[in-house]
Formats: sequence, structure tokens, C-alpha cells
Amino acid sequence: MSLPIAPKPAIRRFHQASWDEKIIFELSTPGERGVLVSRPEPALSEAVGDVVAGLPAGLRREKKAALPEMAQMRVLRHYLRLSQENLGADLNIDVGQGTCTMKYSPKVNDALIRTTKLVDMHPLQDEGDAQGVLGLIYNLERMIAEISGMHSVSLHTSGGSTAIWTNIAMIRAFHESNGEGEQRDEVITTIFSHPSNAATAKAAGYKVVTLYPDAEGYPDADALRAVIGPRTAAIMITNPEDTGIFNPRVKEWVDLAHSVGALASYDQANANGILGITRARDAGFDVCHFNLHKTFSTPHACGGPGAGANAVSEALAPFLPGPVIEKVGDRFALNADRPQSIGKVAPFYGVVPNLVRAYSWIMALGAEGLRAVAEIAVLNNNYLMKRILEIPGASAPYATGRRRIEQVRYSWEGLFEETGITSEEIGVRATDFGMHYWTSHHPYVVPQPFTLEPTESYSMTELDEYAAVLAEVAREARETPEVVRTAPHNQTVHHTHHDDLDDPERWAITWRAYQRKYFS
Amino acid sequence: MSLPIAPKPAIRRFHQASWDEKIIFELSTPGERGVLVSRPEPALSEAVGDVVAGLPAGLRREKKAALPEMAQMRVLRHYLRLSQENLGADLNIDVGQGTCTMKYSPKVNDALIRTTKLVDMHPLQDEGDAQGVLGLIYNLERMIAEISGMHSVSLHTSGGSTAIWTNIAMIRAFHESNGEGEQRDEVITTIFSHPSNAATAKAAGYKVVTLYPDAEGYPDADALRAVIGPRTAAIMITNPEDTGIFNPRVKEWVDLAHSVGALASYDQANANGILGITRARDAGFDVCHFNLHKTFSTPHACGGPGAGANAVSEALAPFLPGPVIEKVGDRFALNADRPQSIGKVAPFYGVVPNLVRAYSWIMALGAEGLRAVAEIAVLNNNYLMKRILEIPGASAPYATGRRRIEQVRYSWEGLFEETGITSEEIGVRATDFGMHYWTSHHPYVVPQPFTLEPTESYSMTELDEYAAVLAEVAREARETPEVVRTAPHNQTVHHTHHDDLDDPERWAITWRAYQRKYFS
Amino acid sequence: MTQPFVHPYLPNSAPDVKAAMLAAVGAESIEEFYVDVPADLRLQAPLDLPAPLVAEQDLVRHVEAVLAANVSTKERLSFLGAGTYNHFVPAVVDEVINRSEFLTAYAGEPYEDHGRFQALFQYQSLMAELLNMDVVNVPTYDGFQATATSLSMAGRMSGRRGIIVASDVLPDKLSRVSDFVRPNLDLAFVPTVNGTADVAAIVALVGDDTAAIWIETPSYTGAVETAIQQLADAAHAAGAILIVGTDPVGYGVITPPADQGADIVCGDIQAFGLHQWFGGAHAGFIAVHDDPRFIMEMPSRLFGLASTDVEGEYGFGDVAYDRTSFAVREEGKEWVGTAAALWGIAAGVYLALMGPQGMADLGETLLARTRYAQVELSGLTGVKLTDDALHLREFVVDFSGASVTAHSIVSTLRAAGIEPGVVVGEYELLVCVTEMTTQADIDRLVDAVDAALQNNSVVNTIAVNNTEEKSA
Amino acid sequence: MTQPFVHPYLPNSAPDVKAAMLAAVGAESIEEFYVDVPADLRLQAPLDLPAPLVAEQDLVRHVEAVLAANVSTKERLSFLGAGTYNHFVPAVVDEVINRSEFLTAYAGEPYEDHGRFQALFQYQSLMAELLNMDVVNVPTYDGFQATATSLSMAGRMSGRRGIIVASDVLPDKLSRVSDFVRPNLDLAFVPTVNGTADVAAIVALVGDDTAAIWIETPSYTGAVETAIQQLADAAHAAGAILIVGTDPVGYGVITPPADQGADIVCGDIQAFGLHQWFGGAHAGFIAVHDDPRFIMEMPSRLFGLASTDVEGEYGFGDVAYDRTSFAVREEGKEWVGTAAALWGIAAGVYLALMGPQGMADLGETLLARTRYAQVELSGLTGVKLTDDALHLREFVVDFSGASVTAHSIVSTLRAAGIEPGVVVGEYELLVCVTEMTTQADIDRLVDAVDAALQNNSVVNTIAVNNTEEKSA
Ligand SMILES: Cc1ncc(COP(=O)(O)O)c(C=O)c1O
Ligand SMILES: Cc1ncc(COP(=O)(O)O)c(C=O)c1O
Repeated sequence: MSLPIAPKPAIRRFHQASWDEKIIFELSTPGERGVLVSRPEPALSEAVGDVVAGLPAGLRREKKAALPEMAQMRVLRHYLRLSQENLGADLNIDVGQGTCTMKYSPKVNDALIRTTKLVDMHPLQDEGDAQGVLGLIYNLERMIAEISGMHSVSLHTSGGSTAIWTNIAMIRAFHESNGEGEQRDEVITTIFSHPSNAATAKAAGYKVVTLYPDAEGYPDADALRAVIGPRTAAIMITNPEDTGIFNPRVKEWVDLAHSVGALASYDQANANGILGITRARDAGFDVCHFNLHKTFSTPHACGGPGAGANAVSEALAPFLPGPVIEKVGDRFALNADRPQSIGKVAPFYGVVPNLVRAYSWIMALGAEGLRAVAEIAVLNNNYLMKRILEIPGASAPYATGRRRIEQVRYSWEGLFEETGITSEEIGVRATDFGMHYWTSHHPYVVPQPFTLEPTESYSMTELDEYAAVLAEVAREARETPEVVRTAPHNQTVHHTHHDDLDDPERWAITWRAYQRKYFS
Repeated sequence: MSLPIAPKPAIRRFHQASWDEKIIFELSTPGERGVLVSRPEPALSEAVGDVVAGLPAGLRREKKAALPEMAQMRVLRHYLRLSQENLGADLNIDVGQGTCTMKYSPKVNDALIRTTKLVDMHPLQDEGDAQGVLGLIYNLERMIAEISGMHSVSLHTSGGSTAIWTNIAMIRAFHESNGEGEQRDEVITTIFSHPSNAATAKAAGYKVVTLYPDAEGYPDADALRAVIGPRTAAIMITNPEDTGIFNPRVKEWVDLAHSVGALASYDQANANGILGITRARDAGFDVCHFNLHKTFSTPHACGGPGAGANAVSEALAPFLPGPVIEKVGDRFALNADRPQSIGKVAPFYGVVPNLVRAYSWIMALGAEGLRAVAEIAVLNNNYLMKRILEIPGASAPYATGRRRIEQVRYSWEGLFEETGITSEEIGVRATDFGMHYWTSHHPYVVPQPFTLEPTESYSMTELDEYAAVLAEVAREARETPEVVRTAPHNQTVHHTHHDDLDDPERWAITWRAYQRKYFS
Repeated sequence: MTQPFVHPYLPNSAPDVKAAMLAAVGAESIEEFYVDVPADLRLQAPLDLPAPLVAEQDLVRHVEAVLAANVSTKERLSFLGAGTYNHFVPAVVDEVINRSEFLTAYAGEPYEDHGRFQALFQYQSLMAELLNMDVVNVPTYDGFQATATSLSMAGRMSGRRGIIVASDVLPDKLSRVSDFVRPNLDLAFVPTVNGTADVAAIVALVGDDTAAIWIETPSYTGAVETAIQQLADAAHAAGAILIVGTDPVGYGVITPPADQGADIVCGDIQAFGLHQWFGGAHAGFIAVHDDPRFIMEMPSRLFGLASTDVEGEYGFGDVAYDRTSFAVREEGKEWVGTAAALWGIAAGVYLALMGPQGMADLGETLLARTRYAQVELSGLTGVKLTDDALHLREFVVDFSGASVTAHSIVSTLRAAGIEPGVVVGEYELLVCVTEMTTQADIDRLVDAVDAALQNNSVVNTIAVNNTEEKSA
Repeated sequence: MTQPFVHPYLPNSAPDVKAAMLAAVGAESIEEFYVDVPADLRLQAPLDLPAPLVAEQDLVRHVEAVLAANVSTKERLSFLGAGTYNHFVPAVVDEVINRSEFLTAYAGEPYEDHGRFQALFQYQSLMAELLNMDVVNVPTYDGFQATATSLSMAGRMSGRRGIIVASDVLPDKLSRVSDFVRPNLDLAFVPTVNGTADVAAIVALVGDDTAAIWIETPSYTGAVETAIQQLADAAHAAGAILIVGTDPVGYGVITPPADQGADIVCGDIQAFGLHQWFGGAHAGFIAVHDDPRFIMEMPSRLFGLASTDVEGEYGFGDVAYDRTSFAVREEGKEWVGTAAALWGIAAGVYLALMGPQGMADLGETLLARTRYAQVELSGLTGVKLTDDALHLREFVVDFSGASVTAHSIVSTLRAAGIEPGVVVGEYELLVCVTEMTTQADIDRLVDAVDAALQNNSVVNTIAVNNTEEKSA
């Protein structure tokens, strides 16, 4: 063959890096060192004697920890290889982790946080030495307050679910402060609200009532009316829900809550479709939270750290975790003197690197830009929905013929009935093309579900590519189902057997347990 | 199947990432932007008017440059995918690029250079603002002087070959300053010295005489005696040569040069086997150079920037490029007042990030550590030689039964005669196992050559793995030669056709030329 | 969008593309997608936010200028700890966690995210070796949460409410733990004696309603508990368990609590490869034995080894997923969510780099430097230590003998570029040294404190901000 | 090695491994490997080097302390150029070139190093679009070398020695070029008139021995040449070629030289995604038309597209490898070696990010800011511009009307935290502005110069270091 080169096929040919690396303990060689530690100075050693020998009886570790012994480059090489075996949102068209808002985390924000002026700050330094970071956090709080319409904001939590926990903890404290702590022992949520609303409420001691939507998938106000009452501490809901459907009667829900003395808590982890369009406070919510790692672009970091923002009405402000940052003249000061506060929810002031990233992201976009984010995210979502629904066997249950906001919960029910191939299997096969998706939260109310959320970050061409891959896998499901069933084929590892993972006799949660159970 | 997992096979199962990316121009979408530029302030615009419209006739570009239009994340994703399609010394057991000293470039040194205190320094700032970096360069010069035994050092060049050029340029200036510029028009080198010795000498206007070794591969002093004389400007040699053989009579060579009034120039690009063992000046050399990107660990950067260090005797010091850094009390000052200097060889003071890396590397090791580097590099090399020579069909021509210093030029002549598989083919097939090698410099004096240099950086286990892969490919060459001949199979791309690359009618050196030649 | 430019983060805001997409879906305008958002909830004016810095260079200039107002611990000599510590972070750790593939991944399957699963399985396994325990979770948010959850596990397992708090606990941690556990648990505090647990008092208190005894070692004041085995025995005798909250930084040389009867060991891994980040980089671990009674109570994900269709290939997956709120919502154990996985990967890389000898060296260096600082500071007239316990990394000095408040010491030393520690009482200062604190650094502190005490130059300032109560 | 530790960079210095390896090769000691190194050449004592900092934390502390003595252009307001420029580097550029796979690769084949080949092919292609030329090399060391080689190509192609230098050339560049080409070429300098080429004088000079006319645009003083086509015609009429040395930063708005008859365009790409690095990050490009007469004279590597066994797969390889010294040693064109590939990748990423509009915007911003600075500075009494040419980014101001030396201006402004430019004559200062220089920055400079001129406070200092001669 010679030039010119033929056009590329419609579907990308892909293989993920595959290094077949051993487990790190198998790479150990006695005597190798990865990094050396500064040792006590001779004079210091002399002054204090042998501190290890001097440890009280029983406190001196007898056998060194059985960590691997590896030269520095070998450790590096191992982990770099593992990194190539991890897809990463930067590498793929990551629209398949719907509800998770896998948007672009700008590299400039990663660069900005790496300054010694942030990395090497101790949280208890003189406030005078921390004016830069305190001011930045303060201003970010104010921006989040504006975006939510709320009065006050705390950025202390390091994830969305813990931010939801913080919401319910504040609600609990609020009711207790009114002497209604005992009486109000129920929380109402919906099945298409994120499971952490139910789970945190339960952890905070509440009975959880979960409502199902109406036939068209809209949250059902009548169902709410049927259960709400004097025992209700709060409604805790997501909107738009996991289905991408916005509850048009959300204000009615909030009013219902208020009418019985309950509070309304809004899970805005993913507010990506409504930034600058509508605000929590405008619908009357008392408290809400955002995930900075969804809506505000901080990277998902393999599952954290993220960062949560808790925004509350004036009435709830006294309950926010402490300390809070106050602006006194042009200085920023910490105030821990807050008697009604629920106290600490995490060490110090939150996931500071992510706060700086989120601040920078907002500053790069401004009000118009944020609204454009929402609009383009919604345009992308409805465009992708069009493409997906062109695939025979795919459907978008509920709200028939209507638009969605930022994501769609789809179903492969049709395809499954025709071919017996499940949504999980299709997702796994998609990885052979450098794509992937996530099915959905349990329970699978929508059968054979998958949830796509394109965010604002992907171009039309990329959305087309993504849809084309799903169409191709659907075609395979009909024509060569074995290929799908035995997938993946172009991945780091092959079809994996998960039976051992649920059996206490057989599971192996660490290398030492594996050695003990199977090789001793 | 279930736990436990069977042991891994002896030979690693590997596949390199393969994304089948298009050429970047194919990823363009009109209107997309990758990064925005600060625009003239309104008042400034008003003050200066429309500067583009105001360009003189003919100077205003009519059509915008046909660069691709891409959103930021798309550019990033494209290049990240390309990066995964590039092996990198950190990722593989990179002993196959012999003579190139692919040692570990410590990550801490990459981290150290990223400070704004280096990145954002302008070379013409007030010397008072640059004391840190000037002092560091000065001290690195002194360390290199000590390591070479030479009097003075310049770190201005950005690669090894340009450092060799600088050596011959200084030699030329030296002879000219003695009125012997015309008379001395020849340079002598050896065939196993790096080609840049010959090539730079030629570029500097010299006739090049290339000597071949004796039957056992040792540089041939008699051959030198036969050609050296009053026309000789310099001998320019590598030692150990590309073969890893050290010339035991190197001093005799230098003395011979000096006896005819010639200078002796030592290519120490790769001094990795002799650090702290023997020094250029001790053998009488007048000038030498090191590659900081080989011996001193700075990364190879896909082919640069590297950095060269030129070290010279006192007699040659006046000819060094300028300006030089001088220590005045405890201050460091630049001195450009050097009438005999050959002048600039590069902008400013050299590849500063690499100077900091090299400094840090030496500081992490010290005198003992540098010697240990050499010793372990040599141990590794002789160990690997043992393993390679166990492979039927592999040999190490010359110096039969003797040790080598830091590298070995091997030959697959035996295997080739038996199977018809060439060294190139074996190297390509090795990439299917996540390894690779380079054959050798041209001409192939050693038939079917390959050159391995393990450096100090790889563990014994890794050297064993490398040798096992070559043994496996040699086995394949005998048993399943088609597999070797049609390789690679587990790589980013497949067997590539290079005929078009030598035909001016057909070659395509840029995308626009390709479009013009084939699609217009 | 009325912006005259297409933003680099918004590819499809390019006008032609946007029009094409609208046409493809048959929409006139983006408004159509928002029909379900009632008019009265629609924001009528643009958000009131600062003007954007759309050119990356302008953004950089702005944010750099904001942060330039900070003065970091590299510019000060810092003896601050109290939860966040200045340990060395090897460059390889940052290299790995800054890899785009790790930084930006989220929740893929064990196929396309094999690397993440293996890296976190290895983290679990490396921590397990240090702790001599068989099970470690994928990290939760921080040591506060890890401790709160560990106590809650004890409650759920036993159906009891009683927790005996045997050690001095960092006030912030206690604040978090208390609010978290209060629906289910009651904390009983037994004051420490000479820095560590009052074993006799605790033994007397353990009873039928005791779910667990909770030790912190090193404690809030840096004191290392020596009676773990005794307290474990007491707990076990009453059908309760022993929970040890700890910073694992010393276990290269110190016996891990599991060897002395601990059932759950929990804490924070900030010391293992995470920078100080103004307190913004924490992650919590919970370690237990390979006992399903404990494991089934853990809320976090646990990654386990699994076989694949190919011999010798390591696969991975979630162990006992049905425990989690992902699987069963409020029927799961507490909840699981985005927590601190990347920090777990960092800690794994850190431990792999350090190896057995590195961790032993680190432990020794910490003990030696701590001891030296204790000896030197308490050698000053009027200065004494608050207890005789063994200390690791932190200890409290008492200036009451010199009638100088801790606040004044802090003010005076700050003026000299030194952060001498955290004020924990009128006369008490919590001082922290790590392997980053050299002998010369300690000598400089001691000299400065000495000078402050000698001179009447001690400023009895009012406005000192550096108090632990502050952030409590 | 008598060190009591195994160095992290030296895995096989672990004693047991070392012994095993020696045994495997049948050697008693490492000494045996050095038998060919004669005793009298053996170093008898250890090298005299500073004590090592083997713990990474100690190394970091040391090097950070050394570099902390620097004060960067982020802490000063800098108008320094003269070869190294403060352009903005988008974060994505650094992200890409810091990828371990790119940073540490070297010279693999187009299979395992496909990414490098594609990235560099793309660099060539992107530069080619900006320059409207069909061939661009894999970068050589820097613009100095690119220019020296370009002139040498002209000599080799024509067999002639004459180079007519039409523009003001940066003295350092001229130094490099002169020493490089002197075996083969003679430079004839035709003084510029009002900043740009004296076309008439050059036309009169071109002749049979002219290999090339060499233009620099922007010139040393930042002047943009307007007579490229005339000079090209003159060169071509004499059988010579036209070589344009340039900084390509303006070609988003300025007509590229190829459109005006240039045969070779060369220069430096530091402006495209490389930081200032104290002058330590340069790379040279050489662009020609798709004409083998030119191409076969190029020393650098050229990556070209190639087909593979698989349809639609882009392969790559070396174009006309036999030109190079790698292939044929001294018979090759000059030489090829490790040069500046990574900087080429950076420049490619930069151009892809900027796109057509970004480069146009950049060009306009540079022209506008340059003009503004010219107008504002020359508006001060006693200050004038040295020519009327169009300037891009740099220009020279002359303080002789105010009887103040350029050195004194520099001294005075440095005291105010401003680097006002590079001294290029007793009264002349070369001032540089980029897109990083805001109007407010320029106003601050102008005010400071104004103040310096007004006051007699101008220090007539002796020790001013910031002169271009300095590094010449
Ligand atoms: C709507 C919603 N709420 C809550 C969460 C939980 O956030 P996190 O994963 O940070 O705990 C998510 C993310 O998965 C979410 O999408
Ligand atoms: C011995 C020797 N000399 C010279 C060189 C040339 O160095 P560079 O590639 O930096 O030009 C090399 C590297 O290939 C070498 O190994």
C-alpha cells in the first residue's frame, strides 16, 4: 500500500493500554529503596539516645511492616502503567456517567492550585498570612449564594453526600432548636432523587419515605400530600431528577412542606442544566447543596475528593458548620463563635484545592458564561437524546415526546426483549470502543437502564461518535450477540467473575488476606 | 473460574494504547476556540486605532491561517491520546536505546524546576534578581569541572552534537590564534565514535579521517600513527566507544595528538560507566563534553531539549562561549568581556531547566553516589550481556571473552543466517511485548546489530524480563517467523510502508502538502 | 448567549453548530427545552457575579494575584499540627495523582478503569500491612468521618449505645463525631491521667451497654497510648469492641494496635503523601479483621481481587456491594459517595515508595525529633511539659511557670517568622515537629521562645487568631 | 559503595542483588569490569563534590532555597525581550509536554512511538499553515541555529559564498551565525534605513556570488520589514534565494514571508508555548517549499505520513533519511542530534489551541500594545523613537534628548520594581511588550520613566548589568 491513506472507518478502532502488571507486592526486591527519609542529626541522636529501643514494653514493633521494597523508578513505572489502564474523563467522550456531570475540568485550574502559596499553607497559620485563600473562599461563598439565591454558604464538606448529610444535620438542629426534634422523625424523598438523600436522612435518625413518580415520570404531588404531615422534618429532593425531568410543580412541593412546618432541602449536586435559569431559593427551598465536582468542574479524582457547597436561607444560617469566614473591612477573619452551629463536619475549611478550582471556573465564565453552560448542556442533552432514540431498541421512558433538562435515563428494554442482551453487557462492550457508560442508581425502576449526560463539554461530532458506538453495539447485540456477551475484547482485562466478591470465605480485600486464604 | 488466580505467564501480555486518532486538522469545527487571548483595552484601542487595518500594503494577511478550530478539551484529549501512544522511558524497561543512557530522570527534579522562580525568569533581568540561578549554574560548572578534571566549563549548548560542534569550534579558534588555522585542516575520528564527531568537524570545514578498530574491536593506535600529522587539528573520539569497549591506550592516542601539535577532544556524551573512575583531563584531553541528558539524567524529551557541557583545559578556557559566570565574593556576575571567545553558541545561558535538573541529580548522589552509578551501570551491563549471550543466535562481536563498560553492541548475525529475520524485525516485534530497541548507528560495521545499555536504573528482575523477551522473539524467529515479519501486532499502528518517504513526488511532510499532492 | 466569542469550554456555542443542533432536534430555541420550568421560577436578570476573565492569561493573573497574598509555611518556620501535618510528599506521589487518567476518572467499571481498581486495592493492601489487619476500606472523607463511622459500626453490631472515650480527642474531631453519632450512641468521657488512658477508671465503667472503648493514639496532645491491650481485654470481656483512632505515621516502629487487641483501627492518611493544602487534603481509613460481622457494617467501597476469563489476569470488583447505599439506599450502611479515592492512591504510592525501611526510618526520626524538641523546650526556665507520656510528633508545653500566655508566645514568635504551635489553653501550646523539622529548626524555635521569655518584649496582644478553639 | 543505604536511583546496589549479579557473571568484584582502564588513569580519590542530599526532602529544601534567591518577572514588571519573550503559555501546553510518555521518550520507532511522530508531524503541519509553506523541520536547537543552517543551505545549494544581511540582527544571533558559517560564507552588511532594509543599496550589491539575501523581521529592534517581495525579486534575479529570519508570532495578522517570495523562512518558536526559563527554552524552525533541492539540504529530521498494513491507519516515518548525519556521518548535511523536539510538540499544542482566530487576536493585540507603548513613551519630553518603521512587540527609545543614559533609566526603574528594557546603546533602550503587558502596565512604565526624567533622582549608576552586549 502507499499514500494516500484511505478514510478511517466510521467506528473507531480502539485498544486500551494493557500491561498485565502484577500486584505491587510481587515487585518487591529486598533492599531496594523508593525514597529516603531525613534522619536524626548526629547531635540530636546523641541528645535523645536510641528512641526506638527506648519505646515502652510492647510498643516497639517487632517485625517491620511487610511493605514492598522497590526502587523509585519501579514504583513510578508500575503506577504510570496502571494510569494508562484507567480511562479518565479527559481521554474519552465521558457522557456515559449520567447524573455525574463529567464536564471538562480545565487544566489551568489544576495549574493554579499547584502554587506553594496554597499547597504549603497550614490551616492554623496567622490569618494575616492566609488572606489570599480566606478571601478566595469568602468570595466563592458569595458567588454560590448568588447562584442559589440563598443567604449563606459553607464549603466545608468534601463530597456531595456529606453535604446532603450536612443539610439534614442542620435541619435536625433547626427543629431541635424549635423544640420539634422529637416530633419530626420522618423525611420524604423520591425514588429518582439521589439515594444519598434517603441514606443520610436514615443515618441522621429519620424514617425515610420514598415517593414514586406519576405514570409520566413526574414527581407526584398527590403522593406527597398523602404522606406529609406534622412528623415530616423535611422533603429532600433532586430536581431535575435522575431522569432529567424537571418537576414543574416544585414550588408546590416546597409550599406543602412549609405548610406542615417541614423544611425543604434541594439536592442540587447537579445543577448543570439550570445555572442562571432558576434558583433554589426562588422556589422557596430552605437549604440546598451543590457538588463542586459536578456542576463546578472540579475533577472527579477516581471518586474524590470532590467538594460540597451548602447554601441556606437566613433562618438556617446559624446552624452552618463553623468556623465561618467574615469580611471585616478589607480583611477576612474566621469566626468560630457560633453557638447554634452543628459544629465541624470535616477538618478545617473544606477541600481547598477544589475550592480554588471552582472559583477559577466561575471566574472564567461569569454570569453569562454560566447560563451558557446550562443552555449548551441542555442543547447537547436533547441532541444526544435524538440520536439515541434513533437506535432501534433504545427508549426514554416517561415524559413521552417531551424534552429533558441535562440528562436522560434511557432504557434498552426493547433491545433486551429482542436479544436477551442486558444494559450492563452493552456498557461493557462499549468499552471496546473507548467509550463507556453507567447503568443507573438502584433500584432499576426503569428496566435495562442507562443514563447519559453530555454536559456542555463535548462537541456535536463527539456526541455523534458516542451515539454511533451505541448503535453499533446494539447492532452487534442482534447480529453477533456472542461478541457482546464475551466482551470486553480490546480492554486491559477480560470478562471478570464476581462471585467470589460476595462470599466471606472467598473474598480477598487485601493482598495479605488473599495470601492467607489461598496460599497458606 | 474463581480465586485463586493462576500465576502470570513468563512473558508479559501487552498491548499499547491505540486510539486511531485522526490528524488534528480533521478535528476542526468552525467557530470553536481553544484558548482566548487578552484583547486590547478599549481606551488603548481608541488611542492607537485599528492597527490591523493600518498595516502597510501587502503586510495584512488576507486569509487567516488554516489552523484547526478546536475547543480546549478536544485539543487536550487528542494529545493525551497521542501521549498514551508513545512508549516513554518511564513506562518501559528502556535498555534498548544503547549509547543513549536511558536512565531514570527523577521526578523530583521535574518538580523542582516548575517554580515560578525559574519558569518566569528573564535572562536579562538584573543580576541581583538572578543570584539563585546564576549561582546554581556556576556551581554546576564547578562540579562538571571536577568530574572531568578540566579547568573550565560552559553549559550553553542544548544537545550533545552541538556541544561537539562547540568543541571543534574552540579547537579551530585555538589553532587560528596560533596561526595554524590554515595548516590544520584534518580531524581524525573512529568509526565507533558517535557520527556527530565526524559531522561537526566536517561542518566546521575540516576533512574527516575515520579509523577502524583492530580485529578485536579496540581502537588501533597504529592506524592513528599512520594518519596523524601536522595537518591534524584534532582527534575527536568517544571512549568507551559505541561497542562498550574502553580504549586502554587512550593516553597514547592523546599523546600522539599532542606530539603533532593537535588537540584531543573527548566525546563523553555518555560517561555513565566511568563516573568517578577515570577523568578526561587525567588522560590528557584538552576538551570534552558531556550530555546532561545522558549521563546526568535530564529527560530525553522525545529528542530534546537536552543539554551539553563543554569542559576544557586552562589553555582552551579563553575560547569558551560567552558570557561566563564569575564568582565575585559571594555574588555571581556575568562576564562577556572575553576577546578570544568563539562567541555565542546558543541564546543566553543554555537549557536552564535541564541545568537545574542535572545539578539536583548530582546533589542527590554526591561523589560516592556518582561512582556507584558507574559501577552499577557496568554491573548491569555485564549481567545483561551474560543473559543476552545465552540466547542462541545472539553474539557480542569483538573483545571476545572480555567485559564491557556500560553498553554492548550485539549482533543477530547468527540468527539472521539461520532464519533470515533481521535485527530491525526483531526490534519491531519486541514492541509487542512493551519493550523496544534501536539497532545502531550507521554504517552497520557489526552485522544485524543491536545496542543495549541498561544504565544503573533497572533492577535485575527487569533485566531478566528484557532478556527473556528477546529470547522469546528469537524463538519465534525460528518457529513462527511470519509472526515476527508481520509485526507489530499489539501496537498502536501496524507494519508501515516507508517507500513514499524517499520520493519527492510522493512524500508528505505536512498535512497541507499531503492534501495538495493527493486530494487536489 | 450574547457573548461576542465562543468560550473554549463550550464547543457547541459556536453559532453554526448550535444552529445545526437546534435544527436536528427540531427546536426553535433553547428556551423550548425549559418548558417545564415555570415562568415564576425563572431568573429574570443575569446573576450578579464578577465580570468573567475569559482569556486564560487574565484568569491566571487574577488568581495568582489573589493567592500571592498568602505566606506559606515554606516562608515561615512552622510547628503547627493539630490535624494537618507538614510531612514530606515525594515527587512521584504527585506525578501519579496528577496523571490525567487518575485525576479525571470517576466511576467506571473494572474494565476500562482497571488501573483505579488495582491502585486502590493496592492502597488497601499496603495500609493493611502497616496496620497488620486484613481489611481496609477505599478511603472515606477524613479521619473524623472514619472515626464517627467506626463508632457507629460498634453500635450497629452490638445494639448498644455506650462509647467510652479513653483519650484526649482533637476538639474538632470530637465535634464532628458527636453530632454524627448522637442518634445512636452516647459518649462517656474518662479523663486521661498524665496524657493517656485512666485504665482503672475505664475498666470500672465498661458494662453491658458499652459498645466500644475508643482510644486515640497519638492523642490530641500527641501522647502515645500504652495500655491498648488492657483496654481491649476490658472491652472484650464486656462484649464490646476496642476502636483505635490513630495517625498511622508511627507504625514503622510502633506496634500496630491490631497486635494489641484492637478490633477497628481508623484515622486519617493526610500524613501519607498529601500536602497541607490549608487543611484541605484529608482522607479517612477504617481497618478491620477479615470478619464479615465487621465488614458488613462498613459503608465504604471495598475492592477485591477477582478472576477473569484469562488465566493469570488480575481482575477486580466490589466486595459485598449490597451493604452500600448505592445498592439499597437507606437500607445500606450509612452512605457511600464521592469521598477521597485519589488521596488513597496517593497514600498507596507513598507507602510503596517508603517501604518497610522508610517507614521505620520515619518513625524513628519522628520520635527522635519530638523528644529533642520536648527536652529542649522544657529545659527553658518556666517551661514544662504537661505530661510524661511518650509523644509522637506533638506535645503540649506549659508556660504558666513563666507567667506568659501561649497567645503572647505566638504573637512574639510570629513577628520573627515562626509559627510556634497551636494555642490550646491560656498557657498551653501544642507544638508539632515532623521529619521536615530539622534540629536547627528546633534550636531556632527554642532560642526564639527563650528570647521571648527573657525579654519583657512579649507582646500581650489581644488579636491572636491561631487557636484551636477557633476552628472548633 | 560504602554508603550505609541503598540509593533510590540504584536498585541493584542492594547488597544481596549485587552479590547475586556478580555471581551470575562470574566476577569477584566490579573492579573486574574495569580491567581495560589503565591504573594510571584511575582516579585515586573520591571526586571533590558537595556532600549529597540523599533524602529527597533534603534535596528539595536545598534547591528550593537556592532558587528562592531569584526574583522573577512575576514579581517585577518586565519589558525585557531581546530574544526571550514573556508570552502566555496555556496550561494545556504544559500538561501535554509534562506527560511522562513525551517527556522521557527518546528515539523509538514509529510503532511504539507513534504519538511522538504524530505530534511532531502535526507541529510541522501547523507551523506550515501559519507560514504558508509546505515543509517544516522537526525543531533544531534554536533560532540562531535555524538561521545559521538556512544560510548554509543557501551556500550549499548555490555553491556561492555571499550573504547580504539586510536587517539589524540581534547581536547574539549574529555572533552564533557568523562563527558557524564562516568556513563557507561571507556576510555583507547593508545598514538599515529608518529601521528596515535599504532596498536600493541591496539591489546594487546582489550579484553572482550572492547565495542569499537575509532579512530579519521583526528585526533586532522589532521593525517589521515591508520590502520582502522586492528583495526576493532581487535575489531571484541574481540566482540567489531570499531567507527570512523571523519570529512567527505576528503571522495571525501579518502576511507570511512565503507569500512575498521568501524561499526559506526560519526562526525561533519560544513565543509558542514556552516559558521564559531564564532564556533556556528555545527551538528553531526552518520552513521551505516542497522542493527537493531545498529539502535535501536540511539537516534535521522531517516526519512524513506513511500507509500501514491496515486501511485508514496513519503511519509515519523519516523523510529522506539519507540526508542526515545519522545515516551517512560527515556526508550528511551538517548534523542531526538531540535538539528540541519537546518544544516542537509544545508549539504544536499551542497553535492548535490558538487556532486561526487566536493567532489573529494575538497579532492584533501585539500590534496595538506595541503601538500604544511607542506613542506613550515617545510622548514624553526628550524621548523619541529611533525609527518610523512598523514595530511588532519591540522598539527602541532614545533618551538622548533628555540627556539621560539608558543605564540610568534602568537603574532608577529597577528600584521601583520595573525592568524597563534592554540597554542597546548609551541612550537607547529596547522595550518589549507582549499580550501579557496590559495598558495599565504600560502606563505604569511611562509614569515611572516620566518621573525618572523629571526628577534629578536618576541614579547614574555604574553597575548596571542588563545590557545586550553583556551576553554577546
Ligand atoms: C443528584 C446527586 N446527588 C448527590 C450525589 C452524591 O454526590 P457524591 O457522589 O459527591 O456523594 C450525586 C452524585 O452522584 C448526584 O448526582
Ligand atoms: C557518544 C555520543 N556522542 C554524541 C551523542 C550526540 O548527542 P546528541 O544526541 O545530544 O546530539 C551521543 C548521543 O546519541 C552519544 O551517545
